[in-house]
Amino acid sequence: MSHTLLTRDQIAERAAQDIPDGAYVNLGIGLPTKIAKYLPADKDVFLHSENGLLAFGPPPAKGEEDPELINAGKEYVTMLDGGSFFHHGDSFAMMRGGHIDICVLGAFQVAANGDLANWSTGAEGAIPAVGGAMDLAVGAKKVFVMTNHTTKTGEPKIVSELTYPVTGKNCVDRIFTDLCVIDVTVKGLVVTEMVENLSFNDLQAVTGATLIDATK
Amino acid sequence: MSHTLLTRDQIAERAAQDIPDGAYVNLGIGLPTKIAKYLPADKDVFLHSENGLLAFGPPPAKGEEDPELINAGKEYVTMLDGGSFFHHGDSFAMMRGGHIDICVLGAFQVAANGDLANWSTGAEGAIPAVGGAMDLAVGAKKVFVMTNHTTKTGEPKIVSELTYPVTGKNCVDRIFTDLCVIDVTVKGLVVTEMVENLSFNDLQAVTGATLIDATK
Amino acid sequence: MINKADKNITEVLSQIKDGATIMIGGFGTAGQPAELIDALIDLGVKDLVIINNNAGNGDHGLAKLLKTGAVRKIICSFPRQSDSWVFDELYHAGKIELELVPQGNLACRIQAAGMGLGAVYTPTGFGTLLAEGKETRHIDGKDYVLEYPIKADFALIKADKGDRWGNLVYRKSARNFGPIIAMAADVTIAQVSETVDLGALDPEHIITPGIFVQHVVQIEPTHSTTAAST
Amino acid sequence: MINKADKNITEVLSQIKDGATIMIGGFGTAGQPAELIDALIDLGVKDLVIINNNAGNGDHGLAKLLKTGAVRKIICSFPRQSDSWVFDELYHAGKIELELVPQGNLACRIQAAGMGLGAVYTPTGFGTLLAEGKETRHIDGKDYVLEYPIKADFALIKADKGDRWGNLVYRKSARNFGPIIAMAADVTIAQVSETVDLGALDPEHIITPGIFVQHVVQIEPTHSTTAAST
Repeated sequence: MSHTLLTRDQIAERAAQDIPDGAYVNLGIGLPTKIAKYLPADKDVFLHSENGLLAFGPPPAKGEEDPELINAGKEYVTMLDGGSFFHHGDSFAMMRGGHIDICVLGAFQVAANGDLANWSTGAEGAIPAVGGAMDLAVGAKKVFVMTNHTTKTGEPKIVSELTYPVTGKNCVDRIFTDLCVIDVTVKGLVVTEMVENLSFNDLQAVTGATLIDATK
Repeated sequence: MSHTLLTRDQIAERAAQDIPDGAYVNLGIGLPTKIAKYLPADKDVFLHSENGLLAFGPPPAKGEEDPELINAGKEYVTMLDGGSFFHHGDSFAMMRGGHIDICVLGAFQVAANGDLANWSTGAEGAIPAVGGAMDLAVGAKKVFVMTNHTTKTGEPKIVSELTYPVTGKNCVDRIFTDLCVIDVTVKGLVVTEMVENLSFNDLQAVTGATLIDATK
Repeated sequence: MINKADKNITEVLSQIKDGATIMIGGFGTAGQPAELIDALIDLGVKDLVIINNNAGNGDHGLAKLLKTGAVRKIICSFPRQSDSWVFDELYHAGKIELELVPQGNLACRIQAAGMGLGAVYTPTGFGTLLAEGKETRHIDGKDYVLEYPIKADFALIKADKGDRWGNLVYRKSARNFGPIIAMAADVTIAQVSETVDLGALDPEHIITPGIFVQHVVQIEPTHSTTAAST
Repeated sequence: MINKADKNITEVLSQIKDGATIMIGGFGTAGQPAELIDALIDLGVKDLVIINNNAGNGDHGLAKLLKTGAVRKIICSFPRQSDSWVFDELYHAGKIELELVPQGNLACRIQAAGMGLGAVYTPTGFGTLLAEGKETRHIDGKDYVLEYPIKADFALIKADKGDRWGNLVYRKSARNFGPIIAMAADVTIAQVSETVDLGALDPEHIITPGIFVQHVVQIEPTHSTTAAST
């Protein structure tokens, strides 16, 4: 039997399970944003946005959008009771100062030592843009990465060394892909879960760095 | 005819004349505090206090004192309409960041180059205390000093070089004493005003640094 | 008597000259002082250096200013957006200089200027292309990059309410860079949706004390003010 | 469900152990968390390092803590006051270590810790005894001293109101060091005069967002609450 890839929503749902009650969390733009809808209602998880929001809530009802109430992805949001507004200085103090428990970022590549590349492919002539990625990479207590295991063309995104420009060094703690969950440890990349019917050898074959099997 | 020394209130009154409409001003603990009562009512002068007040007003009526509304001298104050509260970080950003137009400080000694000593006499066994003096000395746009011209024992307080520990280097702009007003300039100490019936030679005789007469 | 709200937008902006360095508030369009930017465009000054988180959206506000060719250089963290076509074209044509700064370092360097610091060691960007050639230091087990303050001649910001002493409150996520750039510029000009009497703003709620603001200009609000805030 | 206000003062303080570094809010007695300090005294821990602007007033609060001999070292800007006899005696007897820091550098080093900076160049204190032996640098025409962050294991602060997520508002000049030490400590414990429902504090008015606060303890107010503030 062949294995099935997790959908983007399923990766988000899996990642959501590792976010504990009371965590202060920054969900990066794009894929990680999906995690919000899988956070259980009985948990108080505090979502932080770079542009000065803590404890923001789901999108507003149609017609209730406020152009001055947006998240870092420039999507309309709402505020929960107990939420707060603050300026960019305080917002990045939260991030850089180690007050955010978990940030979840997308990735172009993750290296075996936890180096992350997610801000630039280094392509000639491309306009560079970095936003808050480098601050989250160095500042959050734990950095989770959420990504497809390989690129659209089948190239490994988990590699022995980055070939793309680095966002943060030795910063990634855990990787959630459409194939598995990997802990980045001092011993190396430890696979703790795999999708059903996937063999460790097959997983290793689509990975650019040596994996350690801890699924049994 | 012999000259008359200005009283402490008269020095304060004279210094108050050099504070323009719209100035943000920090009045140091002690003698400078007296300036507040000589600020003309038709001017908006914004008094700042290190402990997080801007545009505070006169002392409250008896019985209205609030232990949580005090200035840096730990005296009860009131707030004017348009005043604001902020934390110590922002308060010292105002001071150190060059946002305070004028601070008025007391002095043990002022040197010919504008060095100020006002935090420690260096006496053996004395408990050192500095507060915000060093921040005001380096951070305010203009530093005024208000002091008696000599010590109680007749020693000059305006000297060629400090013998007491320095608070801030080259920081003093203008000195108001019970005998005269002195501008600290690149050329030296320039006397712009003297009390009546005081000769420049007599003033020089009680001063420990060379003065330049600009009173005529 | 000080009234920082006594001049019209044209009078206030006329002090901005060619070559000025200008911080502009806003994250995307939230908090962007669109009317002040329009008046700046009308002024026709050139050779500007602009500091903003982004490099303009669509064809309005900051993007419109860029399009006039008035901007020599932009310092920002995130110029590339789905609707940043104006900047994209200028950049590819070599008509604008870009200094890319990680967003937290941008905030922190602006704060350093406002606080009067000479420089700061920040962990953000260490080992990356954006720290290339910069001084670094290992402190207490961690690596840092030395970054210098970013100051400006002017800050243009959007606040919700202001009084004649320049005290300001903001609205929701439009606050973003406003309070910190107000502290880092020689002259801060705030557009507000409402000018209120002195004392109408609770001293506990004032976000930017008037000491950081030189001019207040009232603009008719265009946003939906569903939730009033003081 | 997170409730940071669900423990009593003794339970909350029992996590403080011998040798802890503790920041204590307050400027003089305004904003000093007297009840938390009393509970700390009851706990009987020793060998503490205390960070506060002053070194105690009279015989209560911080002065009382010093008197028990529990404090090994104090980091402050203004220990010498007309009513600081407890500290004066300990200092002259060589029973307490003093690190004197200019008040703005104290604030700024606390902020550096909260912001995650490695060090800052500050102009304050340059050329003075308090910068002796410290690294200096000439930057853009001005002299600066290199100063390192001050962090703490605990911050004890006094706020006016708090909610179960740890959001805080302060009262008048009792705010002082509260918001910045809350950001610089691993565990911040706030005593409040009133615990309010989630949502009762306007998100625009919250001074310390709950992310910086781990525990909220309600204490009956002793000050005159003539002016209510939210």
